[in-house]
Amino acid sequence: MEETKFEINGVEDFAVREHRSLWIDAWRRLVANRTAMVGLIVVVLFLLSATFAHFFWDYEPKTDLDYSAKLLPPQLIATEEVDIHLFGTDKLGRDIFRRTIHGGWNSLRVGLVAVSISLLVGGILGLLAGFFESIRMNFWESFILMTLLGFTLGMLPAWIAKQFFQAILFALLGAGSIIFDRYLNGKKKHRLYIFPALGAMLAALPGLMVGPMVALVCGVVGLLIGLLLSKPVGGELFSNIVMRIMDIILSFPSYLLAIAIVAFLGPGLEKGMIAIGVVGIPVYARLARSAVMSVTQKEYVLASHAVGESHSRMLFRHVLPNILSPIIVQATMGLANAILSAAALGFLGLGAIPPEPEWGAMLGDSYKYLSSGAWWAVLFPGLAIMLSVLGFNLLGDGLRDALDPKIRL
Amino acid sequence: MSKKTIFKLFGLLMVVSMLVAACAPQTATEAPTGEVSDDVFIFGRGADSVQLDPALVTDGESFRVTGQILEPLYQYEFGTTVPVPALAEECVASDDAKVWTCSLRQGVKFHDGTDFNADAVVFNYERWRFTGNPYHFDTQVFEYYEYMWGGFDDDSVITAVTALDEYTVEFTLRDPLAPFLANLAMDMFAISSPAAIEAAGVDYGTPSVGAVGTGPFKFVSWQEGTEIVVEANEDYWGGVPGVGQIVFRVIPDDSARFLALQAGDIHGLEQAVVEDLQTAESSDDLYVLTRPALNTGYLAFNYKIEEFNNPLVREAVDLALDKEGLVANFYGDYGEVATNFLPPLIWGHNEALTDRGYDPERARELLADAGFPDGLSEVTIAEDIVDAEGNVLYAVGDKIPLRIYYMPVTRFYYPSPQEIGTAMAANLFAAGIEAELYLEGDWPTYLDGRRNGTLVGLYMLGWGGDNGDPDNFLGYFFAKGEEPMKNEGWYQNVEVAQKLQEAAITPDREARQALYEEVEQLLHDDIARIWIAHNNTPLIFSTAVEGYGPQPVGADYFEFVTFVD
Amino acid sequence: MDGLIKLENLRTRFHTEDGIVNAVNGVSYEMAQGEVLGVVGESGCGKSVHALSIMRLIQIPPGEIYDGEIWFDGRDLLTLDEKEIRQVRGRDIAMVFQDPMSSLNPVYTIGFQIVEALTLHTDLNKKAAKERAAELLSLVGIPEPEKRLDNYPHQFSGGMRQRAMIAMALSCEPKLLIADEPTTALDVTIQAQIVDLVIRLKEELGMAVMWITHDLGIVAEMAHKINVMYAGYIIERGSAQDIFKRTKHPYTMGLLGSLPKIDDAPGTKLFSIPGLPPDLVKLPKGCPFFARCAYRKEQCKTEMPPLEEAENESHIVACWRWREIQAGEIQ
Amino acid sequence: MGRYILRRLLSVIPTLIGVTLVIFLFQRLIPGDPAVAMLGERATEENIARIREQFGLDRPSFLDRDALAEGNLAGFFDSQYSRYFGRLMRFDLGESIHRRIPVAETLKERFPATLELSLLSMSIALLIGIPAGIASASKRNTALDGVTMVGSLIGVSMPIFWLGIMEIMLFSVFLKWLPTGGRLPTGVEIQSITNLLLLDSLLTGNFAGFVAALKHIILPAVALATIPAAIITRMTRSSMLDVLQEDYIRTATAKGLSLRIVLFRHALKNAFLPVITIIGIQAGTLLAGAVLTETIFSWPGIGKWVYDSILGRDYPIVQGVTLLISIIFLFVNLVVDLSYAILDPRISLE
Amino acid sequence: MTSEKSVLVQVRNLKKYFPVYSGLLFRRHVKDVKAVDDISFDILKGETLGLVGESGCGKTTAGRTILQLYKPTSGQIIFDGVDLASLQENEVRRMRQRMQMIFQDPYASLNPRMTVGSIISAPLDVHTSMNSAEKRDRVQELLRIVGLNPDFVNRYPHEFSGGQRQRIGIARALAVSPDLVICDEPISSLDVSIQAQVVNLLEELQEKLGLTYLFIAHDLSMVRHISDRMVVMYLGKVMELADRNEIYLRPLHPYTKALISAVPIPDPDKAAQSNRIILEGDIPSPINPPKGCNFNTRCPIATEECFVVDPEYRELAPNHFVACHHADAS
Repeated sequence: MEETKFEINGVEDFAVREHRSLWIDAWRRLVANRTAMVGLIVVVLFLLSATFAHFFWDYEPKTDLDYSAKLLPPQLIATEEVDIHLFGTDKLGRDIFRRTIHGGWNSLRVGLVAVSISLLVGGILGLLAGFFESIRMNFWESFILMTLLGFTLGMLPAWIAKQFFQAILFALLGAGSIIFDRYLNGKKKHRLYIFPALGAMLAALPGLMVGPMVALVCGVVGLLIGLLLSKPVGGELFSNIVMRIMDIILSFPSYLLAIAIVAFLGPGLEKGMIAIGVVGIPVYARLARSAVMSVTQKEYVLASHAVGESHSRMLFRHVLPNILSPIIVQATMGLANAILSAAALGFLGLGAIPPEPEWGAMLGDSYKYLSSGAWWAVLFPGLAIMLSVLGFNLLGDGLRDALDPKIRL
Repeated sequence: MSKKTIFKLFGLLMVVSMLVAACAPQTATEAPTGEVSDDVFIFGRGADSVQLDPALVTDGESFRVTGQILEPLYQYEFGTTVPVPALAEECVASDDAKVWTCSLRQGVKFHDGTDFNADAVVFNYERWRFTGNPYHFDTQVFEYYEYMWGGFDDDSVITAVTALDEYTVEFTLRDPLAPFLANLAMDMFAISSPAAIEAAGVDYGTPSVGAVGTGPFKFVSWQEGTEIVVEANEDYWGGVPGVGQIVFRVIPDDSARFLALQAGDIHGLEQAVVEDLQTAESSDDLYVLTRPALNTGYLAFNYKIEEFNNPLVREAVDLALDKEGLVANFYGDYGEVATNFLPPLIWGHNEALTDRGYDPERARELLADAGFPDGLSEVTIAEDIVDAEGNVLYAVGDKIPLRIYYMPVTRFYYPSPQEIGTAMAANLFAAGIEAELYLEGDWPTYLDGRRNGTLVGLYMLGWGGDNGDPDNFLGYFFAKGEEPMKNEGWYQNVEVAQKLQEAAITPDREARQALYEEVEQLLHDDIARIWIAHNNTPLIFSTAVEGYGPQPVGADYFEFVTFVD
Repeated sequence: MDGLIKLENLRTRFHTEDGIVNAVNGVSYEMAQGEVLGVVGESGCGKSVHALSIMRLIQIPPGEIYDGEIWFDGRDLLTLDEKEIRQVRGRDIAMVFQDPMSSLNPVYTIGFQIVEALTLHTDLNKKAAKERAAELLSLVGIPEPEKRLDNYPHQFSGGMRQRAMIAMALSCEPKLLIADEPTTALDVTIQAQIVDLVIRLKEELGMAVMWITHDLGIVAEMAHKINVMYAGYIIERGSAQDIFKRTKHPYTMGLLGSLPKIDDAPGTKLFSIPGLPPDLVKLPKGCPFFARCAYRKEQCKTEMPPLEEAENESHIVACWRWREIQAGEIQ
Repeated sequence: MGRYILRRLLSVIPTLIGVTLVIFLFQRLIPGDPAVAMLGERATEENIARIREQFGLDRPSFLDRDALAEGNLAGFFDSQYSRYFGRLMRFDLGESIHRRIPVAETLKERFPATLELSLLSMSIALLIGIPAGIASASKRNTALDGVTMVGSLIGVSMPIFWLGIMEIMLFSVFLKWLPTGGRLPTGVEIQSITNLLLLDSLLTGNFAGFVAALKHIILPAVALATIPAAIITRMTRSSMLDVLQEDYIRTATAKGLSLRIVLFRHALKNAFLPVITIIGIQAGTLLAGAVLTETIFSWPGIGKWVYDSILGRDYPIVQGVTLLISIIFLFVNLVVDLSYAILDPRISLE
Repeated sequence: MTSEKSVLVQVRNLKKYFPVYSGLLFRRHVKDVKAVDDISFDILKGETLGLVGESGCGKTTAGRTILQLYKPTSGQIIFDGVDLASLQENEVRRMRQRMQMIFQDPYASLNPRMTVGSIISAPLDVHTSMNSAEKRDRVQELLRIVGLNPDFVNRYPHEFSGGQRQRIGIARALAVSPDLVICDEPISSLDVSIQAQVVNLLEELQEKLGLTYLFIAHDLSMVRHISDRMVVMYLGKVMELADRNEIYLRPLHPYTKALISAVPIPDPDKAAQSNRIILEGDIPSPINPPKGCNFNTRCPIATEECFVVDPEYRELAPNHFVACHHADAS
């Protein structure tokens, strides 16, 4: 690099377009999009009102009870007997306006947390699956990934069984499989014999102590698992397994799965978040996987490979930033969906524990007073759900147009 | 294979499926009319029947229908809990009260045309009692038989049922049983046609078969989850019923049911929210009837919590609850504040007892006296609480937040448990008892928790009577004895148990009544639980119909319903 | 040769977020019947847009043909209503596009797509149309045409697809065939086949051909007339001899100079035009080539030079200084 | 083609086994005893034990380690899961714990109700969504487009349980035009052929029955159709817009075809491909949405039933219905793939 | 002249097959796409070796395989005495310092989310231990070298035109001063006037930095202009290799002849007299290449032998290699 400095051809000192990053570009397009701005304003209003109410507007739902003010229609002017109730009151005489605003804190929180769960778990699984499927890993990379994965997967049974060493066991399993895989790498034939044989032996031995039939059955099972393992670990096998699991989750009707999860975890806001989050995992897993696979097909990833960049650099500098925009769009839309699902769970009585206000639960509680004319108790929480969901949908739509300029002309 | 072939295949598939559909057995009835006959009474209810073989079920919605189709030997008098003869003309006890001889009503026929006689009664009782009986199927649980008569086979209190002649049956008991007639009158001991059971086998009582009895209505059809249709039995011994058909229609949601009534889709319903009741009362098209209360909603203590063993704390809780307010707001005019476990309708109810009243200030003082001047928000576990698998959920000395569990489902005694729970918690909060509302899963989980004693705190529950006998209330909970009751918060009161055991075998009604009143007094003094309310369940009807008779216990009388012209 | 189509001051622009893109800025020329016109220029010079404007295939909005006249068959195409222009499209003027892969509808058979055009503009019945379609396929050199009619586009190779496109365009024997970079997406050997085919068909059917391309080589061998376009203007127009041998415009010179010559010695530098074409949103007031021109002077910056005759009447050029350059007065 | 279908069906099997496993896992994990759920407040230990035994609930979920220790191999594998799986192999879905009625029988009765509702909803969604999407795309950036887009966005954002309530308020209570719920008014009989009432009444020429059934189904169907209709509208529009950018649309226009033919012949068939996928996904969503809709409209379908069964721990029902829904979902996916292949000649089925 | 130069890269019997899988339940390896099927040639130090062929002939795959972006199915690539195929992955990565690549599509080969500065400094991050100031200096210098304003470091690729982006790509390839640069159709997506700019730039850089190029393109005349020697590929195989003038003036292979004659000449006089050879038909699929000589389906002079025997790749004249049975005859 000691060559002299020289100039060739004269420096071109103009660029075609003015200087701004794609993100700024997208932001400008978003701002220019009127409906998206409406969505953004709605979303921000809801978020702000909920946050401010939570931190600065005292409300103690536990003591909120006033039989004398029950089921009052909206009251815009205070009189001797009644306070102002913008949205009326419910059966326990609680101000619906107040509860709607405070309920926003809970409802929006459910949406946010649920989407975060789906996004984190689904996104990471999809990312790994896509990465495994499209890029040749080296030993350490797959070692670390499989160990982490084993640990993550192990956490679930560990948490259920309250035996945390299982997580470590799984992690070791992941790491071990990679080491063994590595050891047999290039010895395709060995791999084909060793794994099934080992599986059959390992499974059959303890079975022998019980009886020959058990040993036989265990041996066959071990053989099958061994055959499965005799395919290279990592790579497509991993991706296949993950995607199959996602298929299974997807083939359950979403509400039923959420209800089942809530039934398992017990009711409550946090449990609802988990349930909705889990149900949403496959969406993000699939999205992330396909996004990774399409990005890794791009020439600039090949270029980074040619430059000699490592996989982790590739992941963080090329893949992640470029799969972000579809994921952002999906997450925004997903938020809308999560709020709707949370409201549905709340409506069925599986959401927030009373007296905590939550829109779906408020709707579910007050719905039975509709026939006696208390329309306000149903209208306002319902409107809150619809408007906030609409806001996120509008915003998501706008983001899609802004981040993916293909559609625009 | 080319695309065209695929299209052809699809076409073929369509044609074949149409043919199959066309050749399928045509199950339904004659050419439909398309009009609602004005002789059909449609009753809206919250849930479908489980089974129409009454011996197999425990739910009121099953009995509501079986009560129209089948009859027991005795039944409860219209509007009361007094047993009166039905299929039996009279049952007479022997002096030692161990043998009952019943003479049966003559000339009664089952809907399938077979005769009702002593053999039919014997057939039914033997079927229920003997687990080896060919019609006592393995998959069937004759739960109430076991519960009311002490068990099956040799455990049964009834040691023999014999036909003395065609219309006389003799029941032989191992021990005297005070509520024998009341038990006899229960809907689950209604007599089914032996021929029908023999024909249908294990399917007897299912939607495809229905039930065959002697009652005022005959089974017509059952669309699961939707409706059950019965039609008038023109040959009924008690006279021809007032309407040609009854449809029991399932509308699970309270307010949807009321809307359906308002829209004229149904003629009557049971269970509605208080506000709808007010609407109904003020409406010209609707009127409200009430079912006399045979239920009690209560708040129970888990006695494995140290603080609850302190009577001062229990009293403070009692005083902190605004029961009048709760009842006024959630039960309307139909509920009453409970002072006894036994509803006033049942003899044994102790008139002398009164509610301690609503006094949050006094509650605070009591709490302070009990050593909680700053209120109570945290409680201490006094004994290990163990779940069904033996895992220790809470160990001695654990401090946990004070909880108040509310029920996840609506019951007669708690018409809107979540809101009532919320209100109770607010009441307690106002008196310095900071109880967190808590939901232990859904109903099965809740009941599991109750059964295993793992509801750690205060919890809502209640009881509805089966046969109008006080033993059915008090005996079930407090008679078991000397050891603490796991399934009711580990409460233990030996004195109460002894009195109840005595009452159960005392033939003399007066003596029994005295014992029960004493028991109520003891429970009141001990504040074993906090009785909240009895609910006179409201039923709403269209003014187009009249004559419905709500029963405090057992199935309602539908045969007196008629249309108003 | 009689006049076939005459463009007068055609102007097309697009409204985009970045501003108004002036794609075609006053194009005027005339084409004779049976003539082969080559339109050359780099990407973004307006050569495709002006062709699409003739067919009125510009999407409106964002596009807009805001000035000019296109005289064809005694009518101004720009004044025709939608129904009338549809009569012209496909029947009188047909077009072949750059990417044969995406220009054929993937879900219909080749036969269907040709027959569709035939039945629309002729009174052939379906059967006759199908026979005619097979004839057309064999005309463009597709073997086993009857069988191929039932194929879908994806079952054809790239060259075959372009042949099918040409067959479709020729189905109604148009008077003018506009070929918009028809060989850009193809390999050289296939390109040779297609060029050969079109020249042969032109002779057989006697139609005029407008061949739009960026490849100067192709027009050199087939075109009667060549339009050189830059930034939406025609900057030079003439016969192949005029353009290649008697080049007048500095841009055309530059283009020719940047092509490698067969007899270059090793290490010979190519001539290169510095800089980039101008931004069509912020088109300069004067000559669009001003910024890159080696011969520019003050006048070029402020005034757009008119097209004027150079040497012979068919050779026109838009440059203030072509005479001086010609005379070698300036370097 | 036949081989493709066969292989697709085979490849579904592992997923289905996974589904049964997951259902079982939940059964093990969800607290609450079916026996207690059934017996309610009166549950006694003896009765609970008996019911548990009768339904095999006393068996371990998957494998019996105790039996293994005793050397009882049959006992080792005799678990709830193996029994369930064995029954499944014999096409036996078991019996409801609470009602003691074969699940298959109830399913036969209830599933057509949900199917009819879903089919009608999907038809409504398609009838609204596709034309609206096409119109909106072809008149891009006009008032029509704006109204359609806002409408579809509101549709997507609609809590359907709330919409259902509002519908009942308006049409049943206030206007009294339509019934509040149920499937058929009492007294109206429709000869049962397929158990899809609308179809049956038409097949038997029972016009009055048809009208009655239609009146009942229309409100829930509209509520259920809202979200799919909105999604299909949006998908059709964006897919149409994509396709309208394609070169072959320009080719078609250059041929001189009219806008109508270009839109409906050339654009629509291509634009329909992504819409089909969405329709497939929506079919699953419909079944899920049925839980809420059926609750509000007292619709005697499987949605409400399975919800109650989860809460009542009636495992055989939950297993049966979930399996059925999963099979339908996978089947719909297969149909989607097949129709994809039929519409798009580029895709070959090997 | 070429013989004086020493060999930098030896490609020997290089094969790259892409497996094609099928099956729903189990993926089966059913066939191969024989993208590169047994090619051999040398790249000399300091020369430009042109690699031409039509689309699908495997030229891009060959370039990428030489750079170890694809793992070769078989064969050797000996770079400066080291067999690349035998190296471990991290060793290959280290070798990348000495061989770099310029990509075809200047739009797709630059990450749209990264600034020009970080794109160009990526190889520096990997291969050098420069601190950020040094890197910045080096990036600015590189920008100047390729003729871009050094102040553009913080701009994004989409702000540049195609030609400018290609310069960015070149700067990235030059960042670590490689010995070998594989230019994978660097100009084919550019306009004519811009092509000349880039070609000139590449030539100047070669002169000044002593680079060795493998210049892959389908544009025969441009390859001829820039290369010292040329390789003609068809369907995964090398048809002919010779000095650039030799191959242009005395092509031996019928495919080379057809290819050269197919190139349109921008001169109406020459165009009129040229005797164009128009090849029939299309290029066969590399999944099922024809038996015998790959070119037999389109060859105007194919004989029976060509349909049976794969012609040997031989040195017919000094430094002129050809794979044709009838090469002498013509």
